[in-house]
Amino acid sequence: MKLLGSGIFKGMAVTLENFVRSYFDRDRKHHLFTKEYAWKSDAPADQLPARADTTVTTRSRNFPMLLHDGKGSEDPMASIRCVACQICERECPPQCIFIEKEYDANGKFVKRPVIFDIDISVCMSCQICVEVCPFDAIVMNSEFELSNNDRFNGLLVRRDALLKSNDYYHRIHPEEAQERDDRMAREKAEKEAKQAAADAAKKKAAELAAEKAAELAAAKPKVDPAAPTATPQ
Amino acid sequence: MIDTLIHILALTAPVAMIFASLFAFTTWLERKILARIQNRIGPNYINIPFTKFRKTFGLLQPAADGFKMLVKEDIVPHGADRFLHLLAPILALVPAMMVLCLLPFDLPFANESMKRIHAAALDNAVLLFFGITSINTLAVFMAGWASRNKYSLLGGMRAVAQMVSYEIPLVLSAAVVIMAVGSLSAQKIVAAQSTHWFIFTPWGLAAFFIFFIASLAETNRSPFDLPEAESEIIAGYFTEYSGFKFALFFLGEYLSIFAINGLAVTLFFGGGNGPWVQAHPWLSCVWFLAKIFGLIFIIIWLRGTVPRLRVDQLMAFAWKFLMPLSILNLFVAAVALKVQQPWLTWPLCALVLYAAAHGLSRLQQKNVGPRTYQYAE
Amino acid sequence: MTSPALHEPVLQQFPATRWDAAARALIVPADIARAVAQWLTQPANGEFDYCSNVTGVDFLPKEIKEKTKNADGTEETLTRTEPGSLQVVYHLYSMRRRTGPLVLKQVAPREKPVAASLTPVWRSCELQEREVFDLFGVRFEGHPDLRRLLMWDEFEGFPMRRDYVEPADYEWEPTPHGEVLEKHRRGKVIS
Amino acid sequence: MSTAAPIAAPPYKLVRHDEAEAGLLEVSMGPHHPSTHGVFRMDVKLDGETVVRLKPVFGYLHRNHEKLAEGMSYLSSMPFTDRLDYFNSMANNWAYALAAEKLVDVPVPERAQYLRVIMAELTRLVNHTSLVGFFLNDLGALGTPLLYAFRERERILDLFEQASGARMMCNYFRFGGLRCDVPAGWLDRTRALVGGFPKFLDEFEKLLCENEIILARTQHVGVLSGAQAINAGITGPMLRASGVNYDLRKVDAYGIYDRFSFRVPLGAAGDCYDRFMIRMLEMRESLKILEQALRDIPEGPVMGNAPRVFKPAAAEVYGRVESPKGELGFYLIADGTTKPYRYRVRPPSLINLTVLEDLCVGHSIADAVVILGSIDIVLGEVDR
Amino acid sequence: MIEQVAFYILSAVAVLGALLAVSRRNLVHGVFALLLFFAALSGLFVMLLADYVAAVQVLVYIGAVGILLLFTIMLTEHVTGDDLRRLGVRGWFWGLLLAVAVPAVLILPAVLNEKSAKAAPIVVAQGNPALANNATQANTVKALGKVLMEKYVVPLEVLALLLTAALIGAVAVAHAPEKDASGKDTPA
Repeated sequence: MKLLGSGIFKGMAVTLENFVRSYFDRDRKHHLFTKEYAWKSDAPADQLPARADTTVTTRSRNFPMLLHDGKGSEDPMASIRCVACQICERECPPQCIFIEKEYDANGKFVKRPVIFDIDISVCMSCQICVEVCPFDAIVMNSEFELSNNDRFNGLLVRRDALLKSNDYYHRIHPEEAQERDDRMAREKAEKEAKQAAADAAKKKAAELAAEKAAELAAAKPKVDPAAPTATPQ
Repeated sequence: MIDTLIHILALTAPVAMIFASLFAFTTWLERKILARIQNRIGPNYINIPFTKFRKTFGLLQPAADGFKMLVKEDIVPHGADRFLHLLAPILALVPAMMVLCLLPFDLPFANESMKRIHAAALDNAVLLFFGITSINTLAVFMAGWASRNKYSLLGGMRAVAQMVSYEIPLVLSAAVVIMAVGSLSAQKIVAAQSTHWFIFTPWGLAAFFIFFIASLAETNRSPFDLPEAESEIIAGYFTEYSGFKFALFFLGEYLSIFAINGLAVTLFFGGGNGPWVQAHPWLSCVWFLAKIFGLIFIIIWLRGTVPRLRVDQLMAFAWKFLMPLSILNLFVAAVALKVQQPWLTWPLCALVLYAAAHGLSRLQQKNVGPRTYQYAE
Repeated sequence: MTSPALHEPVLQQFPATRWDAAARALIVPADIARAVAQWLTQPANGEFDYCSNVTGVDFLPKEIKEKTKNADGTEETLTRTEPGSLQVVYHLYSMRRRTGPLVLKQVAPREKPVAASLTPVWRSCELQEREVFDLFGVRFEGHPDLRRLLMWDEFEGFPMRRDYVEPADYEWEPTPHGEVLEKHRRGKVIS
Repeated sequence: MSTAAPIAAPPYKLVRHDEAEAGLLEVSMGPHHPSTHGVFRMDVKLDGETVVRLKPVFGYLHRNHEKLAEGMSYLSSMPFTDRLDYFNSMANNWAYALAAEKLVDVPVPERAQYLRVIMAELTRLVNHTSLVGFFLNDLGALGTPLLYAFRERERILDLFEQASGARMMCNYFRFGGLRCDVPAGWLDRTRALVGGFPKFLDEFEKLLCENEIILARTQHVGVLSGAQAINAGITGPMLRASGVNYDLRKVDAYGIYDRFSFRVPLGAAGDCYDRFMIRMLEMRESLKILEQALRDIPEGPVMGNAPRVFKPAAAEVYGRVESPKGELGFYLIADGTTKPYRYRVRPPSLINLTVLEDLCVGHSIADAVVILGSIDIVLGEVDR
Repeated sequence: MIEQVAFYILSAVAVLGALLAVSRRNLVHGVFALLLFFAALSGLFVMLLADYVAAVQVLVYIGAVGILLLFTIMLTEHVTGDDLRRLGVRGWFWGLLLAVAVPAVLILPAVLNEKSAKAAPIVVAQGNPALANNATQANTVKALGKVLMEKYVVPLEVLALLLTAALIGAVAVAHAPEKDASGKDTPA
């Protein structure tokens, strides 16, 4: 003989409990859950908005950015990592990247992009370009206040706007940046090691050849008449 | 003659102003309470132009909404019946305003002649109250018909059917109190409740229960907000209204909520009397409003919890549950008033009413109940 | 994938069907397709009560160059064009016996493609066959309500065919992306 | 399990659609209707309030995802799978990765298998909580259950963001493993969430499951029999609500689902209430799987040694996964190049809509909205 | 003085409402004009200090009868009246005759009988205090209740029956004839 309407009263008890406890949930963990908007004006310049823990985490990706290794002061183009190999342009699913190579005075390809545009009205921040880039030149930024009122040119981000310094990358995605730098350092070390090994091998081969040549030169005056039959080892 | 006119004006103008400003406050209250029920904050930011000042606890939100409604374009659909489309919101608002003056809401600064006029007006207040609120049904139908839109026609027909069928339990449950007091005048009803309020008698409690549910249906609130069921027929009868006509509909709805809850307070919660009222009579105003806001909190609380009924269930609930219960309550109250020993009548009434309520609800939903589920590995 | 036992009984019962080993699918001619389907749903032979997936596949006509050694020993390349085809692929499962997919294929010519609709046997094919008709143009005989599913009814052409050319009035907005797209178009074929 | 009745006559009656309809009210619950869960239109013919005929209209969100995929490499169409059923991007990724891994058998490391199960079950929680919230919203409970559900969903989306970088469009699975490992402390946060979830489910059930109005509105509405469901290709919770025991996690036991012990709830009546309750009970089962997975997840690499350029040999493959909405299948035909020759997605939401008209005819328009809500469609997957 | 002005306004509104109710082609407009007439009538009752009857007039006529009229209109088919042909003007002679006869029957006795013609308006005009105080507010309801329940019980019940019969008849006449499967009109 269940009391009439007891289901509704039980439901109302739940909502009343939520209503009352929302006034006592100081650290807003459960009963008052809204995270207030992290106003950019509150955050210090060139820094993630102050309340980074709420809206933007250390791995959140919004739109791509190009990296350069230079310090803040000098011309970023000097140390840009991108070599305009156009792999990311081909692999980008929504086809929103456009690159034009830079050629110096007499037409030789300088390993740098003259134009590197990303149309952020088309880009869906899917991060495929970061994966396929062999030179770690492009990574994901987590800047989210990008809206502007010019639909045509405002949303086409040019190369200079995309360029960011590596230590800005360390600031927004610390462990990812660290991991990437370690990997690059490791690869460079391996390459040098390989290079060194190759130099050593070449040097050794050169010495060997020089030695053999010297030996050959020394042996030749003795058996001059029988020389034609000797075949070089 | 002229001074009576002035006195009438002095009586009605403050009531209208108080309740109109309370309307703004209630919209804010409703959004804040609903927000807190749903674990969120509710309106709290209003960017006041030219100042950096932002956090205002949302108190300016009703002002912002009102301004937005004023500025918004007022679209009338092509084939709509222009005159009726304009008349409907006015007809929704005017009865609600008129009815507010019938509440026994004695203003502190009233002098003798104003009190006499107020008493005269309140003579058969309850009957006038129901007479005038029935015009609201007309306005809803006019809105539904005039906007020449399938959804609003559906909403209009639903609203008319609902209001007509819930008026009967409303009137019958009020009749119980009128029978107990023996007069239609709000003044006498409030006076009769000076010692104990009617809510504390079993038949009074049952009458209040029926009155409250029927008043929810009358003002299209919470479980009965079928005419404006946004998930089925978008916004029901006021789909095609925008701009200030839409705001008028909302003002009309909130004022009718104040009015019908004001009547509930006079009938069951003893109008203006409460502790310390003899000491300073101006407190009766405060008590009256406090009780109304108590009921409004319950309405908002219900709105945040309970889903909506279907049209046929709504009709079945009115005709097969509320009306028989209110007629039975009439008889039980008559018996209880005849036999004066409270210790005998109260348990008996409570038992009879509860048994009838449970029987009727069992009768309606035979094979509906929570189920158990079996699992497969 | 298809356990070998599933398709053997069908081959014996319906000699007209043949087994395409490469794609591990059963090629069924259109005229007996519904009979095969009805037969397959019987509890005695496999009880495939659930048709999970209906797909259209478009194969363009291919030129195959074959090096044939004719009589006097000289090499001679013979170019034979294999006719293209529109295939409708059905993946059948049995929910009661939980047995794996049996893949049924109806091969139809590219010019006037016609296939037998299996909706009267499995209702799940209804919307999917409408989609194959909409995007590939295969007419299904016996389908209760053959209309375009995704495109609007006045749309001409069948977008998923490999030789489909976008109409000129394909409305795109002249966003900067538009310029980017145009430059790409000049440079390389996007297709 | 209800025995599938031998299907002699066609299991549904051929309805001629042009019988005399003079007095009927033709309403188009059009693409901008608040309760169609996206751009989905229903041409409804009403006799008073009861539905006489209901024709769904699709195609408003059709982007021809399959033609796009034929023009791009295998990896490039992975982010587009997030946008199929945008509530469960992880489940879509897994279905595509599973199918692609059948083309080129790449061994998936243990830790990646465990993380895949964890992500899939978290997505199932997200989908079922959101569905119950939207379902109650259609019934008219103004947002309260929806916002309680969204509170839990927010926590899970934060976990996704910390792991994959994006809340909804995760693009986290790769052929042969996952793109990157979860950050430190992520597993403890997940254990905390899974620990706190039953308390939320109890509160939800206390709020909803005995509510008389919900019982009256959803029981015996839109009844679907087991045989009709199987024949119409219905899969997922909607099928199990009609009493058919068919859950791909048990049938195919893909990934490492065979290592976890969990049960499959089955409904009896197959009406809207059963579909709603089955999803509530499935959430509890997912919690069990999550506890076991979080308990014994090993350390180790997350990405197998997949080839740098994914270029499978010519083959035909059909991989399917138990996504929260039903059987999500990928049919891939590879022709030896880096681009798939044919890329087909089996959309569970679209096929579950086959029976929409059969369920709605005879009910009122308010019930049609409730039935559509109980079927749980997402238009990204319906229109592809 | 105020009573006279109010009386003229109210009666003007009543006449306007009645005229509109008759002349409008759109049935819905007609019903709403009728309701305006009822409202003006209830205003006149208030003028006569019969506030109970005024309240009942609003409640019953506008609240219930008006709505029922609208319901019955909803069941008829040609409502907006813009597709109706002009209803022939053949019967104008009998219409004119009736229009003259009915007011004559109503007004003539009052005009011929001098005494009562003079007395009635004055009583209303002066707002006779005698009438005001002896009919104290409280017992108009009680008096009406007693009279209704004792003297006039039978006519009350008969009237109720008549009203329901009228409504059912209206629905039966206006209901669209059922169309059978082949589309022919079957007799309703």
